Amino acid sequence: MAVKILKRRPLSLLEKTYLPQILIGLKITLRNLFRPSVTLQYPEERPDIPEGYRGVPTLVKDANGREKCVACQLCEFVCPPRAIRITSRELETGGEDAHIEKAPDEFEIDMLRCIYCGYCQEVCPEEAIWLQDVFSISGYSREAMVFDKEKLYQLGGTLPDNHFKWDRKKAEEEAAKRH
Amino acid sequence: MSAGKVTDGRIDVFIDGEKVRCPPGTNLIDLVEGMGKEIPHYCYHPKLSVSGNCRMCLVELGTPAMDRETGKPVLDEDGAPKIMYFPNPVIACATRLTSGMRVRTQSAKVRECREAVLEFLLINHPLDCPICDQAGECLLQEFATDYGRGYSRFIEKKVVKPKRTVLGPRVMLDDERCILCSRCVRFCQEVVEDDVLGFVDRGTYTTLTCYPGKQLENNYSLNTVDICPVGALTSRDFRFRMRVWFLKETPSICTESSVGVNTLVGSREGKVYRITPRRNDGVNDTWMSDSGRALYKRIEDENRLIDFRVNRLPVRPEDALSEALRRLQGDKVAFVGSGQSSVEEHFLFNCLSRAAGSVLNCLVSRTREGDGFLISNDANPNVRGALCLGFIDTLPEANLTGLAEKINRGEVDAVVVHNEDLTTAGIGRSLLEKVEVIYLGSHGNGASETASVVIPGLTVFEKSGTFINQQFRLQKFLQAVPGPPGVLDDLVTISRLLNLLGKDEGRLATPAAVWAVLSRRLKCFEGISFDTLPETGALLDGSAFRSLPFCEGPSLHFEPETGTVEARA
Amino acid sequence: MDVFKILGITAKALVVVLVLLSLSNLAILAERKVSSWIQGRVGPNRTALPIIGAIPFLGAGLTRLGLFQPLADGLKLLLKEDPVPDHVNKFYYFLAPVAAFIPAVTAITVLPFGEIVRNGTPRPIVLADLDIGILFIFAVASLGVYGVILAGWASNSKYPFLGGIRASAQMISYELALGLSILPVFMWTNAPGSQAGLNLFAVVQGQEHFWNVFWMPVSALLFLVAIFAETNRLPFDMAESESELVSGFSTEYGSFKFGLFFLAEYAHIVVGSGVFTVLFLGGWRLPFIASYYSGGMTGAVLSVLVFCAKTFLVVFLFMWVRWTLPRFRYDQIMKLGWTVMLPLSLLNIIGYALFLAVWDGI
Amino acid sequence: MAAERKILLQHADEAYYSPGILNYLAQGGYEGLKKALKQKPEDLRQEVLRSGLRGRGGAGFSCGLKWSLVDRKSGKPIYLICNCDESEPGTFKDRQLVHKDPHQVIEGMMIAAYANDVVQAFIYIREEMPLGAKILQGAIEEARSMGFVGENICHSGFSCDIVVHRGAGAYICGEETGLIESMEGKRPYPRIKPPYFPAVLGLYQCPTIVNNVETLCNIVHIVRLGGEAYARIGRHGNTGTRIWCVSGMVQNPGYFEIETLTMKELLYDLCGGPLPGRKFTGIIPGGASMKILKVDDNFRNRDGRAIGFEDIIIDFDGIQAAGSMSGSAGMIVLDDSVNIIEALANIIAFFAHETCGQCTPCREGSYWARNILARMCSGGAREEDVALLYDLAGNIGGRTVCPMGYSITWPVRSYIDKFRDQFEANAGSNTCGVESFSERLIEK
Repeated sequence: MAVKILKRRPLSLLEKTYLPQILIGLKITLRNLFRPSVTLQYPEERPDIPEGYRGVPTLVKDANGREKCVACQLCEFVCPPRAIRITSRELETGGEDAHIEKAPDEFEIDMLRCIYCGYCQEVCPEEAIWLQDVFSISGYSREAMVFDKEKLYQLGGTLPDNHFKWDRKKAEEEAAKRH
Repeated sequence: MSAGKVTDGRIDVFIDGEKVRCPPGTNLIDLVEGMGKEIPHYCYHPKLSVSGNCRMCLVELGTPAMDRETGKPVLDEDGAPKIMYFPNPVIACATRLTSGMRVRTQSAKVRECREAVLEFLLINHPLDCPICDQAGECLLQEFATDYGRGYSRFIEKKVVKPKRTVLGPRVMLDDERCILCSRCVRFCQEVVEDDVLGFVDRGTYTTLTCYPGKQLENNYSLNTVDICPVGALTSRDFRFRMRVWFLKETPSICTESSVGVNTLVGSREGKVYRITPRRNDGVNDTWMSDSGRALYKRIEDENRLIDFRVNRLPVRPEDALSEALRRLQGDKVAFVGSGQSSVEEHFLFNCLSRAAGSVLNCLVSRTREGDGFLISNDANPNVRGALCLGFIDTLPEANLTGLAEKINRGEVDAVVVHNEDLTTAGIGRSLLEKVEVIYLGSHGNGASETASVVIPGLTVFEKSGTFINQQFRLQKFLQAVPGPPGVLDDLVTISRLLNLLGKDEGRLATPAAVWAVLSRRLKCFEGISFDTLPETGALLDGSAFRSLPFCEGPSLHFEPETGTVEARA
Repeated sequence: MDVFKILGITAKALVVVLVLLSLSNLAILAERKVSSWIQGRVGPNRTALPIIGAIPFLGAGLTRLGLFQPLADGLKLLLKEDPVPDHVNKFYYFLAPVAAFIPAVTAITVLPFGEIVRNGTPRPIVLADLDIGILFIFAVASLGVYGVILAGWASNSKYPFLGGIRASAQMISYELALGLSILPVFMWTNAPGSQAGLNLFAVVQGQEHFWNVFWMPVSALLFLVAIFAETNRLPFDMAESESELVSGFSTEYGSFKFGLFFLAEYAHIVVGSGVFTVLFLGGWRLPFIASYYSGGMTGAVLSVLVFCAKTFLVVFLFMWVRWTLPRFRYDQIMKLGWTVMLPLSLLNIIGYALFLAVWDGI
Repeated sequence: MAAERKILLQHADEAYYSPGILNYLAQGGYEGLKKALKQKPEDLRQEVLRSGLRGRGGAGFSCGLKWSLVDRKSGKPIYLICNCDESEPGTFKDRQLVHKDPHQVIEGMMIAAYANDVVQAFIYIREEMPLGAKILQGAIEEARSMGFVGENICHSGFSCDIVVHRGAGAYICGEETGLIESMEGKRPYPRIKPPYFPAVLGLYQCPTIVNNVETLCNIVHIVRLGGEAYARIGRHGNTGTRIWCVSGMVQNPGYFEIETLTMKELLYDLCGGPLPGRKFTGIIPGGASMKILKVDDNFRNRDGRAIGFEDIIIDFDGIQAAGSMSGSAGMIVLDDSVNIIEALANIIAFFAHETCGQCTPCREGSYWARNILARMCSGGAREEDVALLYDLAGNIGGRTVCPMGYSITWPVRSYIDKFRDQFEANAGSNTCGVESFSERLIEK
């Protein structure tokens, strides 16, 4: 690699005294003194969370309130700090969920480990895990910071989308049965 | 030109321009696989007949042109044999190589064929990968990354088929995922001869099904799951329990019988999730029994021993060992080994018995009727290990009458038992109470209940070692999961006892250390070391024991008279 | 002297010291507020006293200003556990904060902070109107650094030690410039015929019409820079320099002892600002208003207020500079002190002496 | 004016001719068999080779050559199967032969059996031809009672019986290895070649000859006339007569046994030309799976000379030179009233229904092609569909176990090649003019 030596411009006499520069600096800080502060009075004031913000990972349900997660464990696989633990189970046949075969039995995210990277959301084929706008998480014990499925659904809520995967599957199967 | 000329019974063929020598009639897919390359395929399986229906293995094939009149090869201008390529691609799996054949496995046309076949396979394949148990070891996924186009041109509705068909007590079928390769059908017909699977309906509506009124319930049904290239057949035991990419696969040996089926133990974070067969063409090909796959459940059995106990009270390990030592120092000690112990444990146990001046060494036999395939009559995986090491010199018996007599006569006052239940081996509780029992084993039983010293041990999944199977094949198994906390490896326990007895054998706590001694001391193990033992095992000379009336009948690669047989055609 | 006079003087001294301490405390708050404003923050605005804070409007306003914060800070420093590390030299370790604090408070005694006209004669409002006021101040203020050096040495720990060494070196380097920089002021004040001596009141009186800062800007600048250095303020806070030395000389101190250091620093600042005001900013005088304070008590109060206002402006300047400039490197400080400040102050004296000679000659 | 030359159907279409054996005997029936039994089998095979007889089932492979490939050294029994699984759309000649003159088939089979040392012969008759099976069964009984079938035929010492096997109802059973699988009681999945050439590893892994009904009937006449004489009928390489089944938009559809005629002679002279006011647009010459010929095109004859549509000579080579295949001789005529896309959709729907599902390209490709065509017919055609259809069809033929893959490739590609303008005009439009077509095409 070639070394390029940059020549510094020699300081003028005035600059050598530093005084004008100090005055310029003082001017800047003085100007700041009269600017409105940018501090938000948290927790009374909350920031506007922009679209795509990567807050706490949460689990979401579909528009019909069914859990979207199918326990594919890809998030568990991709998670860099290994914060996710999933235990899966096979769903019983029949009933409302006839077309859902697999679901998470337990779904735990260790928020102490989570680095909010969003890989889990990116990798999720069912769009079941979302980093939403919750950003402040606290607890009194390590155990309390391991969020279980219930807590994650509580945080995530329902995300209305137009996938209706299970309904479509059901409709397709019924259409096939008619033949 | 050497091309086309037959020398030493082998022929020259040219794969992508590379000259390869092989016996005539070699299967092209096998040959290419041996070269370290791959011809993608779904329906072909090396241990099944060729059906040639997936069309994934299409290659371009050329043969030297023959003059019809003279029967001589036609030559080019420059004297090389003229190669006639078939106008249509041919399937590699049905191609038996003949002299001078030229194969293109990577040409643009071949690639186009594969892309087309893959696209056809995928149009009706459901997007189940997130929940499919095959994901991660699915040939469809693998080849889709190689030959898939990344998007679908198919905008129509996929064919809907049943998703949860119960084929048998252990196998579940997802019909939508099935690519109709017929491996499972052929396996049932050809390998286990339990012809229960077949296709119904036609075209893309073809569905795999069991014959009405029958079930896929033979003891080898889970092999269909293994050979299914996609996730159509799934094991009901493993189904949806763990994604395969998390599993660490450790080579192991099935302890179900003396066949010594080679296995892979899939575990994650110290928990075993499944056992699958490992290919060994001299033992089990690519198969294993369903019952052998369930053996991992013994790890978490409720009568698993995890405490060191003296007189039924938990103690520290060193106290248990010193208590055991005190009883070993008497001169009326008998040793009951186990046919399930590894070679290394037999060796150390034998050393211990000699050091303690054993009055009697015996082994408990465990026979039942085998199936002539991969389950032999002997349920002990390593009786031959005990024989080779000289722990015993006769075959084990079901009833330890000799030991019972000696106890009755008062010639034995302490018995060291490794993993065996003496109460079911002809020595009743009343008799056992006359002696001090030192029980060393992984699971509790009648013997451990009456034992004065109980030392917990490990299961085959938690330790490493070797077994000698019915063919006198020395096979290695490795530790897949850690044992319960605090439980010592049996090798550690026995070698500590040995050292405590004053027989300083050095640290023999690992199989490798034991083998370093073994290979020097015993002639039949000469030159063998644990680390370099091949994955497929090593055949030992068992001729010294040929006169013994072993109980095994013929099985897949075993004939009682000769030991091994060549693979069945 | 009768007992009452002694009591009176004691009471007066107590009042002045208490006011000084309160002002120091307020300066701490001011520092926090100024820094937050400069940085676009809000600063302390949460601490509230139960009753006063509940007063509508006023309470909320005071709370938002953070006016109760110094109380909370002080209480915290008082009530916190006071750990004493094992490895320290206990006697000097305890002595150091006191040694730092006392000079800072003592210097105020000779500083006039207002004037009262009694019987037509203006008299200074001061605890002790010494003729050698400025010398006293220099003498006492220089003692402050012993606290720092003592703390650095007594802590028996590397960072405080380095902090202490730096403080002493810096003190020596800048003390000269400090002393030389004010000589022109007294040369001016002690014009031929004047009996002012080194009296500070006389300095203020001499600036009746024109502040010294305009007459002798170089002196003012040198003095200002020197007191920055003397008070260990950024960009000269070598003794503390928390980015290199954790907390410098006070690293091993906690709770009340740390509080003393803290208070001493701000007391220093306040007194230093006061001295600057007296020497260069005309004390309590406002330009062109020659005898504004003739009206007895009212005039006296006004003069004190004006003095305080000027002093606080200088205190503000201290803070303003702190949040504007980065810290010098140690070698740069030395270089500045010995190669710039000292020659410049000497030149300044010579130049001023020549100027005065010419002026007087005319 | 061209005319038929009836050899196989010489008597069948006569008035008062019935399929009984007495009628057949009265016309000189079983004389050929008697004559054959006096010759050596090798000589008979030579005779057939000399006659130049080409198989009438579809591929036109030389019958004599086929026989010569039979593995006679294995020591295994040799079987003969008469392939009567006629199910190609547009072909209906075997049905006539079986229904009207079953004894001709039986005689041909017995000659072939004798010539190839066959121990057991079978007739694999299509499930949908119950009457034919019944007639054949009756005819075999008659022949057996007269000593033409069974033990010691005509006191020659040669024994061979015929079993009528009714098919299992799939188009693919007509493919010879599929047929063999079907006869073995399995799904009619065609076998892979190599190694399962029927002549070596056929029925029950024994050497097997599978011949079409019409081919076997021709054997009778080769024996009667002699190979040389037979070879003089028709053109060189296309010997003998052939029964052509003409259906579709002609005035006089039906089957015609002809020697060597041109398109013009067959379609205008024998079939009466197009329906009033219509114009021929395309001809599918050899059954639905063959490539279509567009009437307006220029063609070549087998010498490479450019000819018009009318001059195409209707035999194996003539049609091949014109760019298609004679197949099973089921000629389907389309005129300007026929919507080409609908016609193709109809054909592909048939093949999508009939694909056995063994090989991936044919199984999935036919389903896909059918769906695309159904969309084209019912108004869902996209711009890219023509190219997509053309591409996917090209990925099927030649890459499957049996030639049925071409049944998708050939029609789709030739229709698009020849009538691309119609396909492109349809793209993006709502319909090809056929209402609720997709309902009919989608499998119920």
